[in-house]
Amino acid sequence: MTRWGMAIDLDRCTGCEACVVACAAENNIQTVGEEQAREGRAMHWLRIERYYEGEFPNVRTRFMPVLCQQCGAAPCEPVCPVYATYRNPEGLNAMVYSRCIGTRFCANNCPYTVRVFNWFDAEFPAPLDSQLNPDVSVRPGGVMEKCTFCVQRIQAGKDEAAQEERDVADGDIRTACQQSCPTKAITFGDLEDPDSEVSKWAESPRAFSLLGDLDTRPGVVYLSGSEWREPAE
Amino acid sequence: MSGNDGKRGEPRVTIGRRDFFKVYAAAGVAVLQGCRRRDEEWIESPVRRSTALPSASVWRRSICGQCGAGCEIEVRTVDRLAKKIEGLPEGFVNAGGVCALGHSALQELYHPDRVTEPMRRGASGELEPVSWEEALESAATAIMAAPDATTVVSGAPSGPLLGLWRRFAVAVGAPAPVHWQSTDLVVEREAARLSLGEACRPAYDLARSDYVLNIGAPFLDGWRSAAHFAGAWAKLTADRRGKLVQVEARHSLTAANADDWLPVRPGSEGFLARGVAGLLLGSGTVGEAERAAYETLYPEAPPDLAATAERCGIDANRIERLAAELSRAERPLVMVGGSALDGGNGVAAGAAGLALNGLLGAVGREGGVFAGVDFGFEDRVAGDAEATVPPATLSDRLDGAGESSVLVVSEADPLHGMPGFEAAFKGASTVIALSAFFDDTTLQADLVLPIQTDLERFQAVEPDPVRGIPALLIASPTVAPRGEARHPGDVALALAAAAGSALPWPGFQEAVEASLSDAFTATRADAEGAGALPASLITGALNARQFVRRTTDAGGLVGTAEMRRAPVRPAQVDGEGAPAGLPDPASMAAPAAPAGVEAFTLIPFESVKLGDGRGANRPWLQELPDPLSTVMWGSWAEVATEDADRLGIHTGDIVRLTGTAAEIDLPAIVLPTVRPGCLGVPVGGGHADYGRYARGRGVNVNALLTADRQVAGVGAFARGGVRVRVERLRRPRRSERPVIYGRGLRQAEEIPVGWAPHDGGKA
Amino acid sequence: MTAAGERHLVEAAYERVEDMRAVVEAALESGIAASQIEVRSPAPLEEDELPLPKPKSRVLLFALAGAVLGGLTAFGLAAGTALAYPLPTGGMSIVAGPPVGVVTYEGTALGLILMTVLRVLWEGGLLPGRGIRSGRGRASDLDHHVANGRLLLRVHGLSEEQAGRLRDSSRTSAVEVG
Amino acid sequence: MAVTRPEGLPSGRSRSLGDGEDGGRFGCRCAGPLAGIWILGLALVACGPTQNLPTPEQPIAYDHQVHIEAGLECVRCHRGAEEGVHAGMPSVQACAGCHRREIPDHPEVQKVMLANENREPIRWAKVNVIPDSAMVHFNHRAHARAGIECLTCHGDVASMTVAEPVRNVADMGWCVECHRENEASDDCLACHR
Amino acid sequence: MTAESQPSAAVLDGQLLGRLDRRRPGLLVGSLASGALALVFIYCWGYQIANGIGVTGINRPVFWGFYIINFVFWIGISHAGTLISAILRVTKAEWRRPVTRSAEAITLFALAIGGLFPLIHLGRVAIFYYMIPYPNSRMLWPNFRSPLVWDIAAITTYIIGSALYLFLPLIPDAAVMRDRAAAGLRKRFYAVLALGWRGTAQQWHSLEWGIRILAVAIIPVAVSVHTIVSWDFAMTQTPGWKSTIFGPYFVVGAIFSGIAVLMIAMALLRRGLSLERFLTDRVFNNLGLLFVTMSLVWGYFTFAEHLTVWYSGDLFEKNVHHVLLHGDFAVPFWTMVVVNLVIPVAVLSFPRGRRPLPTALVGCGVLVGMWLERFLIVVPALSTPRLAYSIGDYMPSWVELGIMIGAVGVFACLYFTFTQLLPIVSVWEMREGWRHGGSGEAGDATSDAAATSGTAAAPVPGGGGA
Repeated sequence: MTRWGMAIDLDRCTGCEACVVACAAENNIQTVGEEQAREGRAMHWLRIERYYEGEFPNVRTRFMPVLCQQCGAAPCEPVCPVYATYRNPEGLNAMVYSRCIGTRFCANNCPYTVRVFNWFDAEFPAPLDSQLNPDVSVRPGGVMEKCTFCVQRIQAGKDEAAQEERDVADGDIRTACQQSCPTKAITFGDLEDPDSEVSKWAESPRAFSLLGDLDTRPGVVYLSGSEWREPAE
Repeated sequence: MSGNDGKRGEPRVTIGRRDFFKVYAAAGVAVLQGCRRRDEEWIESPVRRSTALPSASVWRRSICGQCGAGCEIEVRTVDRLAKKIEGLPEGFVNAGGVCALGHSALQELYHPDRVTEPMRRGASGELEPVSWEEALESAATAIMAAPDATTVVSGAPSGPLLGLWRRFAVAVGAPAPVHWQSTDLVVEREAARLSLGEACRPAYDLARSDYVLNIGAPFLDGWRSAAHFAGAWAKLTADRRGKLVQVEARHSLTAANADDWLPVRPGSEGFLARGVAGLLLGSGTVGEAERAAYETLYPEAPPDLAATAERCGIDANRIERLAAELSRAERPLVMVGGSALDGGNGVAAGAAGLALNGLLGAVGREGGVFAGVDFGFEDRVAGDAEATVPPATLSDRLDGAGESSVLVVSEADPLHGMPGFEAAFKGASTVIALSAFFDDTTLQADLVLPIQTDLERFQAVEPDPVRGIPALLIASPTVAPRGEARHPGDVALALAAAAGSALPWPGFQEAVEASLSDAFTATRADAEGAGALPASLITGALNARQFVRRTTDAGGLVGTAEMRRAPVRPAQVDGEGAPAGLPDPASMAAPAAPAGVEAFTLIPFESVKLGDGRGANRPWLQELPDPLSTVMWGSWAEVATEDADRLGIHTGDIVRLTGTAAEIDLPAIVLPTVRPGCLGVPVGGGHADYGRYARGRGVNVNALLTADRQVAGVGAFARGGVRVRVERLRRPRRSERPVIYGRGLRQAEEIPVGWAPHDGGKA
Repeated sequence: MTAAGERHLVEAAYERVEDMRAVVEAALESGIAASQIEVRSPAPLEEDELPLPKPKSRVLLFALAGAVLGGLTAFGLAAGTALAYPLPTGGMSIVAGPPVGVVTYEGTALGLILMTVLRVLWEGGLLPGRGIRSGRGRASDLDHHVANGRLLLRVHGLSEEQAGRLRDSSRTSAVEVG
Repeated sequence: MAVTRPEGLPSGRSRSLGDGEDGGRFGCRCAGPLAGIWILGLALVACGPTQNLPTPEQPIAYDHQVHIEAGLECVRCHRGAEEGVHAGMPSVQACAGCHRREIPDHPEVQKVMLANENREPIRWAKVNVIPDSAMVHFNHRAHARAGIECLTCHGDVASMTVAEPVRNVADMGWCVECHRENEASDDCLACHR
Repeated sequence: MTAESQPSAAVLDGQLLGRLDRRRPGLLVGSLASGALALVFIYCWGYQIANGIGVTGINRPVFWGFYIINFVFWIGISHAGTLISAILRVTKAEWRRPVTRSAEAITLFALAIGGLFPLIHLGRVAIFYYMIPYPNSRMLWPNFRSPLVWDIAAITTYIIGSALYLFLPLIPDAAVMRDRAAAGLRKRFYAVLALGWRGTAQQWHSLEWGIRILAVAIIPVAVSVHTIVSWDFAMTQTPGWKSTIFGPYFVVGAIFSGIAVLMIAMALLRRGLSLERFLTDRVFNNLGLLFVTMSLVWGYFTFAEHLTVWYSGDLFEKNVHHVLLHGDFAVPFWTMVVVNLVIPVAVLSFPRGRRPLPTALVGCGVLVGMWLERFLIVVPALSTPRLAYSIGDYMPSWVELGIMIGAVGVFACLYFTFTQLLPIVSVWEMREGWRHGGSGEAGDATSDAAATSGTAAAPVPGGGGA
């Protein structure tokens, strides 16, 4: 069995946000414009949370990429009345756009606040739409969406492997954010495979789950060691 | 065929979908059961045959031209349309990384407001479409009328294209072109010349260092090559091996990631370098040769700790600790750049910073600083044409050009980026702009020549020498050009031809190939002679033609690792006309005293969002939250918590910044990471047009700068050290509120923060 | 009683129950069966107000049957369909007890309510196509008396003689006789 | 290996196009008391008007049968049908390339030649349509790999002149049934994403 | 109750029928005016459907806004009728007789509107039917684990039950209207509604059984409805929502707001239709006592809810608690406490406060307070998510306000129209009460009320049917 997972090394994340743009480019995420963004309706599937610790001049900044945690016990799933979001056999927290009726219940119940909603139909004035990824649907208004772990790349990777009559190897499938990261702070793969890179990262003593005490069993593992990065005294 | 076939890229699809869903929603279910969208019913067969399967992804290599770094990228194309940019894993500079700006090149390519046909200002004063022939002819006429009053401005990074412009200038009889680049790059080159003995952009071996003192260089923000430095930084800090100490007035992204950040008083960076040098010299860890060399450069005694701490506004013990750690480190490295070089004393500060490397024995040492080297293809293409001149000379050039002056601007927006340029610009009788967009300069131009964007171009780039290895990267276009856009190099050649002084090549690609061919021949003739390439690069090629073919197919030339230039030692130490010493920042006057409590030091900076303003026309980047302030769509002013409390400013309030030249109003963002008395404002906002996403968005902070403030010793504007008055205007109106992504961050300071990185359970 | 020739209907409206009671008692004494007597009232009458047999109702029984039926339907819907058409849930339970319980609960209540109302309408002859046997429940010219708060006595299937007698006896106390 | 038509599937049903409901067939499959009430009540309401699958009018009356008889194979023109995600349409150049030699004077062929001369694409009407609103990403080569033949979905195009739809490819129930019977993935993400 | 009231039964009957017969231009004006307001509702909803759900002010993280607030609010209002009238019927409270009909009508209309709000709230309302379990070609079923599907089950049951519970006792009255109406459209309308009711002993007997069973059955349904509505919140992980107390808390709140709207409606009906003889001061007194009791129970629940959060020390819960009690939402919070607890207790504890006008005014305040309560449940919890980075705010748009106000118009329009067409006081139940002498409401009437009613009572039309 496969359980797709991701590990993010916070010690390597510089907050450069290349992943955020890569994600938007890969997944046809609409830009909502200044007015809508002001209302809090920006649609990034991946955000870099920034927190400060300490006070000037000994202030320390921490960055934390937050995306859908692809929970093993996802709070968003049971509340959807139409099964538009569910847990797929490969451990993805699936989001089926064509099934979604837009109750937004899932988003309310997401402890990570990572779900975003299409308040309006996406607008890609020509020829910006030439860039749209044909493997990803453009979501209509009224539909919830979120990070899919680049499911189109997962499917394409499996298809490619099947075409070549082999198994999917670790590293075959890379998410857009992972691929763009200049510091290689993100790795992606099968958590069930003990030899995969992501499994090894996940076993690091620095590994932790975001809001782990909720026991949502995230598929995203964070790595952070703090001693070196403590504020100067 | 499946129902999904078809060209999703066609413009009408999206519009159709939108309308469809409106109808869908309004009409209800029953009506819809039988009806389908018209667009879904059609599939267009391609005209041209293709080897690729329909809708299959084809990856094409290209070179990112969003900045001068020269990152190698792969472009995913489907049915001849570019879909996605990824870093080439074996990329020479970037090793697989791409920055936010690089990704957004797709939106530059497919921007709905691109200029795709030549335009000329007609009798009505409006720009009207004309044919290329007409456009070139009128441009040539204007240039021929006053060749020596013609000023060429090119924003191309150093490399063959810039060389071509130099050659162009010679051909048409114009003076040497102005190379449009940001101040700190000009200053860096001069500082390296003074301190390292060669006018170059130093190569820093960050990855193998174990302690980096970085004076101002925002290398994680986008300075030189963000992708390269991010990878190097990751290696530096991997397993907590090395440490990065950032000395910078502003809390940049690099400072945010540094292990230690010294918020130095702006303009005193060089003083700090001198102070640290003093501590090092006093620590007894400096070798005699290094000490002697340093004292040759700086005969005067460095300032003592107390003076340094006072002048720099930093705790003495932090400076002391810094010096101690530097002297303890095995492979320390000192970098300079960014805002440290932006001020009037930038050259002195940069030289003082780089000189520390000598003191630490870091010059030419593994994990130290090296000379940035290149193959010199710019000069090969330029021939014996004069070198370019720095940007600050532009105004003088235009003012001195007289009545019928002609300005040829290619890939640059001086009207936006150059303070106080308007007056000089108005003096130009003809402005010819080569641009893909109506940026501020193009908007005022008399003739607009549409040029190709990165992905449509034949690329021949000498990458930024961040690796200390010379390279020439070549790539073919990945997609067909939009409309009638042409390569700027081709335009230059066509312009020269139209002006009756044709250059020997029909196009830019041929020019590059000719220079490669020349290099081959020269190397064959004399492997040690001037203009020769390293012999190893040409082995295996029988003749010049084969060498050119092989090089273009291979995507360029890359020098081998051992070719890395031997350590450069300060020219002065070698005794070749040793000067009396470097300009000592310690001896320079401190920045002007505050004119009042509300006088702040302005720190313009390039955010990862918009870069120098180039990214402002991309919706992805506009909507990208700045990683530190989390602001989207627009400009902002970073105000220190302490100052904000004093002035009664809250996040989002509209503040007015008054400089000597102008005043600008923009929203304030109160941050605990700003040095009190400083004010960070991103550049790149406030475009007059530049497409629908940039138009009128934010403010142009360059308006606060004045042309007369220049960095001593080089022809570049001093962007740093400008003093402005700050006053709170009002609570923002609804439409003025800054678009803050992390809206809760302010409240998070008032109520218990919900999350801290270490309270999570184990995975 | 039915086939023996023409049968007559006597109607009489009364202001008060007491007036009607005397007539009904007299009619019963005269051999008219209780089943021939129909009383229409503007409000429910107490059991002992008229010497007539108490009507029977099985509403409760049907209500309970409805509850069972509704509960089963809802249970089948919530649990059965999910089992018949399992969706991929990645290891999460396809049928969970408490939610099925909630739906079953509501289904039970709905079934009960629907069956109750249906049975009430059935018993009252209020469903379309179902009138009360032997013409009872038909509109009468004297119905407006009921609407205005009076009582209406209708005696069905009388012979001409019985009808005449009843009319005579009614005239004294009735508001109107038809 | 080849799985052409799953057993028990009614063929050539008349169905409404689009995202339609199918109460009738469900009733056949699951005619228990379970859903009886709902079939009567809700399915009828939700059921759209039933109509025949229309054969769209094409800009050029392309004759499949003639081409197949002339010895061409499906993948000659629909190059991606077995190896690609999308089957695709032949380029105008490809059509013109052959027809420069073969019957260039045929009136329908002339249309192709004209399009080639003008460098204009031909707008073919889609025959088998999955509406965009379904957000389905059909992968031809995955189905070819599994041995599903073209005619399972497209019918016997080789014997058609202008291609006609024989099966509502937008009927998700049909897709799911076939997937389940062949033990292909019934995960939503296999198609919807 | 008293001896001298007995003979007046017929008179009272006449009075009541007279009230019903009289044409009331006021009602017509009311219908039209509120109908105009209902057009606002329709326009706003249409605008939203045409342009997208984004025309609202909801955003991330406040994904639920006015629509869900109003949904809970209206469902709460709906408890005015069915539950209260069922309880009164089951307990055989005689003073229920004039109240039940108007209360049940409130239930039905409030429920119809409340049930619309989740649909208005949907991002893609055109495919709302995906939530309904019905056989379909996709072989997909709704997710029965979702509280929203429970909502559908519960609200469907409740709205059907309430409609039938209103309809069943209405049949005899429809027959009265039918038999008194002149031939024509009006008569045919009532004839359809009366289903051929004649008032035979069997019919009455079955009807009484039916009402009795329905009254018992509807109480647990009503309780379950608002419990399930509360579970929309309580079943989540969201801090501020995850509370075991929510079920009973919502039910109490619902009854509380239900009584409030009932008090207002009755005060208006009493004045507007001159029903002083029937909706007597005693009715208001009794309802007032119930009202103040619910206020106290509500206050107790509120206190318990916040005490447990405050005491728990749970970081995320306390964040929500903080913004509620001291932060951005402090003003609405303390307003709510005042109008829901302080004022009702202060006013209704005294007999003088339990008269029509003060109770109605208190009711208005409680309506505002209970709306605020729902607002304070939905918005603060959502705007204060766990990851502080995403903390947000919420400001409704004109569309949401339009729909909210328009919904009141729809309700008023339906209610006025109902009042105009059908007896808002159950005629047969009043008659039953007078017959048994059990309901002495008329006897309690003050002498001046009797005097005014005397003039109004004089003409008793014989009904057009004769």
